[in-house]
Amino acid sequence: MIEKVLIANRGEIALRIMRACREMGIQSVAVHSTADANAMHVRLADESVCIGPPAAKDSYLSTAAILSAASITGADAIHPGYGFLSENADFAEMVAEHGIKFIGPTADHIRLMGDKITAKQAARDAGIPCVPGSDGEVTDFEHAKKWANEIGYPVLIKAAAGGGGRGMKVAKSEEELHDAFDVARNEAEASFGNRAVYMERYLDRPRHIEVQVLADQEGNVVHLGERDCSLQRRHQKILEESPSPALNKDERAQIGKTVADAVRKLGYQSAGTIEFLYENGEFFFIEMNTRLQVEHPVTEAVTGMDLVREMIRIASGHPIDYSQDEIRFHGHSIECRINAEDPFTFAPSPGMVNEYHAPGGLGVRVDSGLYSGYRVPPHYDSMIAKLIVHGRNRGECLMRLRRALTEFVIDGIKTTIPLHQELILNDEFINGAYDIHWLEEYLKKREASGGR
Amino acid sequence: MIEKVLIANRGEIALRIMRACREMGIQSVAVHSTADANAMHVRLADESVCIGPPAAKDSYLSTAAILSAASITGADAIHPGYGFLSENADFAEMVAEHGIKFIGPTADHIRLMGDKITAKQAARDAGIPCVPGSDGEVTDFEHAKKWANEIGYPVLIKAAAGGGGRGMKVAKSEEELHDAFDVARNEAEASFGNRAVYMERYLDRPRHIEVQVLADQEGNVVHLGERDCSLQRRHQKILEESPSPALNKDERAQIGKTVADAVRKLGYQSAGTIEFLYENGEFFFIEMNTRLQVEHPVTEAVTGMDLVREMIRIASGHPIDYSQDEIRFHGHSIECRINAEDPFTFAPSPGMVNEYHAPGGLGVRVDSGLYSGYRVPPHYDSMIAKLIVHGRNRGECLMRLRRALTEFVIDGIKTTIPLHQELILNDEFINGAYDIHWLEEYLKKREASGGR
Amino acid sequence: MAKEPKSGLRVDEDLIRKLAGLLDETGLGEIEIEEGDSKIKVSRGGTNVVAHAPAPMAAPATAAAAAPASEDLASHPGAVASPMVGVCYLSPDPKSEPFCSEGDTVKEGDTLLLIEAMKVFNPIAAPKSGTVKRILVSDGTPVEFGEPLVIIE
Amino acid sequence: MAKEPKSGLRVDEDLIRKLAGLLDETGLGEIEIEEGDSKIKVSRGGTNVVAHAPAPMAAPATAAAAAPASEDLASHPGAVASPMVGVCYLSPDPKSEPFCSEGDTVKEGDTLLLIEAMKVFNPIAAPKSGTVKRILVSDGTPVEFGEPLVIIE
Repeated sequence: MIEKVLIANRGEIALRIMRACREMGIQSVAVHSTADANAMHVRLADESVCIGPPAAKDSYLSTAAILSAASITGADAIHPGYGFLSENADFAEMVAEHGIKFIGPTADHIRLMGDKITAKQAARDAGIPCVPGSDGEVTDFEHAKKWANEIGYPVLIKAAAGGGGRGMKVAKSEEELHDAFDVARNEAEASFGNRAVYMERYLDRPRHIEVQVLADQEGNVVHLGERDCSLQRRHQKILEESPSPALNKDERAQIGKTVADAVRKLGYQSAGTIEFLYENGEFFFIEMNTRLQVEHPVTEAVTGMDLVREMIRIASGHPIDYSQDEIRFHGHSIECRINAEDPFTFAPSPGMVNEYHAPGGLGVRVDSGLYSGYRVPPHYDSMIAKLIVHGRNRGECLMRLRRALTEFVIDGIKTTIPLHQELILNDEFINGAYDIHWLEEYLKKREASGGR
Repeated sequence: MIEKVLIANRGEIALRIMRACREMGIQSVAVHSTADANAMHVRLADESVCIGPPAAKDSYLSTAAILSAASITGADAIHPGYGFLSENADFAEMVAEHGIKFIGPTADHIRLMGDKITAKQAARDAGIPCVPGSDGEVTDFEHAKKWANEIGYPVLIKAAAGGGGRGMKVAKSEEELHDAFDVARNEAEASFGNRAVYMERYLDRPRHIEVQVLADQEGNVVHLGERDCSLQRRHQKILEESPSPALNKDERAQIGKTVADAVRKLGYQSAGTIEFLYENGEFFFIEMNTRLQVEHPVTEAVTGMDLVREMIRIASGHPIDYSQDEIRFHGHSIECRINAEDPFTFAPSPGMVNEYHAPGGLGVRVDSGLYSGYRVPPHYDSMIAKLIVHGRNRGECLMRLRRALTEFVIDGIKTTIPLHQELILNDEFINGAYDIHWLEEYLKKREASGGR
Repeated sequence: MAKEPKSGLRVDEDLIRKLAGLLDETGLGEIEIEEGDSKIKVSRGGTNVVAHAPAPMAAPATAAAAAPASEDLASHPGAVASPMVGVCYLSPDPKSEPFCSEGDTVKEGDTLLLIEAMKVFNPIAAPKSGTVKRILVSDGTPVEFGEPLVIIE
Repeated sequence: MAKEPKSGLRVDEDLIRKLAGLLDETGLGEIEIEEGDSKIKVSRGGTNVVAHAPAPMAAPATAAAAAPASEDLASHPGAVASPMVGVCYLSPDPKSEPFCSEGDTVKEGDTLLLIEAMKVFNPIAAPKSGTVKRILVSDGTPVEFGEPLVIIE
């Protein structure tokens, strides 16, 4: 069994992991930069080691410093959290080479899923649905028609040499295909000097839905349902919920099974997430995250599982001793990411937290390293707290979230709490009628109307 | 439906009720004494009314002031919380007479259960097990023998005129009965000038186990399992858990059914609790609490129910629309009452809370009206916070509790946090091997050994 | 409402606010500026020290009844505070004249107004003789405990 | 109760109230204004003001390595701080003499000790010439980033 875990991260996730260690009777070692000497995870850990100056590359990203810290403290395992070194295959390999357990998947799986091309191939081979497309260049209209029928409309015609949206055309039906194909090829030639185009299904307004799995070293795999993370701004998730308002029970069970089977086929171990775009009842693979995710608490809320504990158990070699049937989903959960940012311009707002008061009561969880008098350093990610709310159904969850956001005090810096307070009063959000473009459009409209 | 609830209470329970109201979209009115003008429930309520000076009899116990406040704010319901007017049948009656809904049982049921004699009779008639005893005076040894066999050993022989433990004798077997009976009668005569004695079953080391029920206006009753509240000091509960470490699933279902059936027979409505002494597999009625209890959150944690919401729904006339079978029990929950007291002398410690930081993370709930800079007034009950922890089993729950207590900061006043930190490291507590005498003996031993 | 204070001192409120902002921004504990005869000093009282204002406060938790302006008057030495929660009436019945009006002279014990609570009309008597400077409540308004009703000087 | 004070001092209550309001508003601990002969200072002194010390802190979260006494020495002007996490060695190998001892004179660039990190032994050079006043670490002890190793004066 693992006896001492070095937590190679900072902020709320370091605290999250430390809490799981403490609850398992495992010693924890916090590593920190000089900027984080007063951080909560450092204060609460059993031991702490300063590993470098504020710049992440010299501290939280320094494999040498972290491995040295593990060595001098005698840690027998490292949990990488998310971000930083969590999906660095070389780091995972070095950790293993030092005889230390990496609390995550093998370096090979991290590497496989870290490369877009190999990841997609591996996912497809394992039975994960991907965006259908032409296998390579489409050279004439007859082939284009054939491919389009196979792929299904609407189709996107993309310049093989293109990027950034240029040379892309959408055809919604066979009538539109001819013109779209010609225009795309001409634009491709004009823009890139190369007529080559390929085709794939066009997703107009997809949702971002991801499936959480746990896999042990013996090939037991369970899925823990899905999370809907469609509320994004510049590809950053802002608010996540589970279950997705868009899926029913059968769809959930089906995509869950597909993913669990694929993960078993891949021989993957630890916690992992397969991200999909979802539109009109179909799922399309985006990528696999081979680590714990920021939004894991919504899954914990609806399943009652402790994902960090499970990761540690799996890394210790314990098998998953519960079946898929024993995992029950209860109620609804939403997480709000609270960033030290202006809630509408998103300008960073580090600095002194004069007053911190977290909401409490039934169904409310707060994961945060903040405390009154803490100074949010300017060197790192702006996420400073996560508010996770659980209710017996989505309506109750929304009402509870509204109540909890009212009680949350983070004084001295700007935070995104006002954004969340606004979002949860929005009818479209309340109805669950949103997709990955919704939030940016909402913010644009908001700005255009002079901040409502 | 109820639209505006006046909360006739203060402190954490006022905040608890206010949160439920807010989550149901119901307006809340806080009433407060001048000493509580800055209390959290006053700050967060939709409206607030100062109803009197600090002394509870002129504010929180003033029926006139509270009814006037309800009248001027147009509240259509009153939630009494616990303590204060919550079990005052006259108040419940007056509320009803003013055309305001009392969120609780009828005045008749409060009255019935508020009197020890009528309560016991009603409970017995409804099928609730009571401590077996002689029906009245036992006049000679032959009758004593007959009664003892019927009651079951050990038996307690009590002076009918007695009290405070004088004139009480225990007989563990028929051999001991003769002498004990004589001595008790002689002592009774000497002490009270009256030889009359009666007999009942003697409970040596019982646990305090109570069963929570919900009953609607249509006669639907469900039980929500039990709470073990054996950790008491001077009849004040200190820590409560659900389920009880002493009961198995069948015992739980059986006493639950007995209680639910009885409550149905009584025609009771709202939330209620039947308290028992429990020894050697048998339950013995103590009393029925016709109100929400301090320790209700442990039941909420294991059932996923919101008891305050249910009380409000029932008072609104909504039926209970779930069956007993649909109530599932998940994991284990423990509540620690945190009082503004010296943790070992229990001397009150009101005053300024310089710094308040509640624990967070998975499975942790805090109900408290504290905040940094709040001054705990000296006029009221010393309970200032409740820490409620949930885990998938008792072991996980204990570890989580230990972790959470480490994180809890209430600086400036003394609190009972250190007592809880000590208790949860005690082997007997960890093994669940405690009864209603255990805590006082523990504290006595602790004191004798000079505070460990 | 920035009236000139009675003393010779001028308080530049904006300057104080600006300096307070600078303290926040810079993390300083104290700023002191002296120029000729003028001097101003603001301080947080300590580096890591803050005043506890912003505990959770949902809506501006105004009392149901209390008029905002009357808040400051509660501490007025001539204020007559409501001894109970209720609804206040300025005359014995709708057709009668009010018990008193601003400017009236009253004797200790004179009824100033009524407060109805639980269907009972409670006369509120003048605690001292004097002139009714202000009547702070209007007919039929709800009042809470301690709320100033009338000022007698 | 606004009695005239016995001394010659006039108390401008409104000004004090205004400044008190400003204290609240701005979260300041103290405001002092001086102009000519007049001076006024208001302060919260303590009631609503606390230092932020007691955020959660489980065990005394000492670094695994740092000797408690050395904490204060980190800011010593002659302190040579560890540029990395690792294990410190005072001599090139167990049989050799230490690189330096307290009282030795060293030249800028002289090796003071080694820090082993990731199986690599990194020589730590004297940043300036001077006398080795103190060696704060012992052979084989772990050190963290920024920990003072040696004091050269």
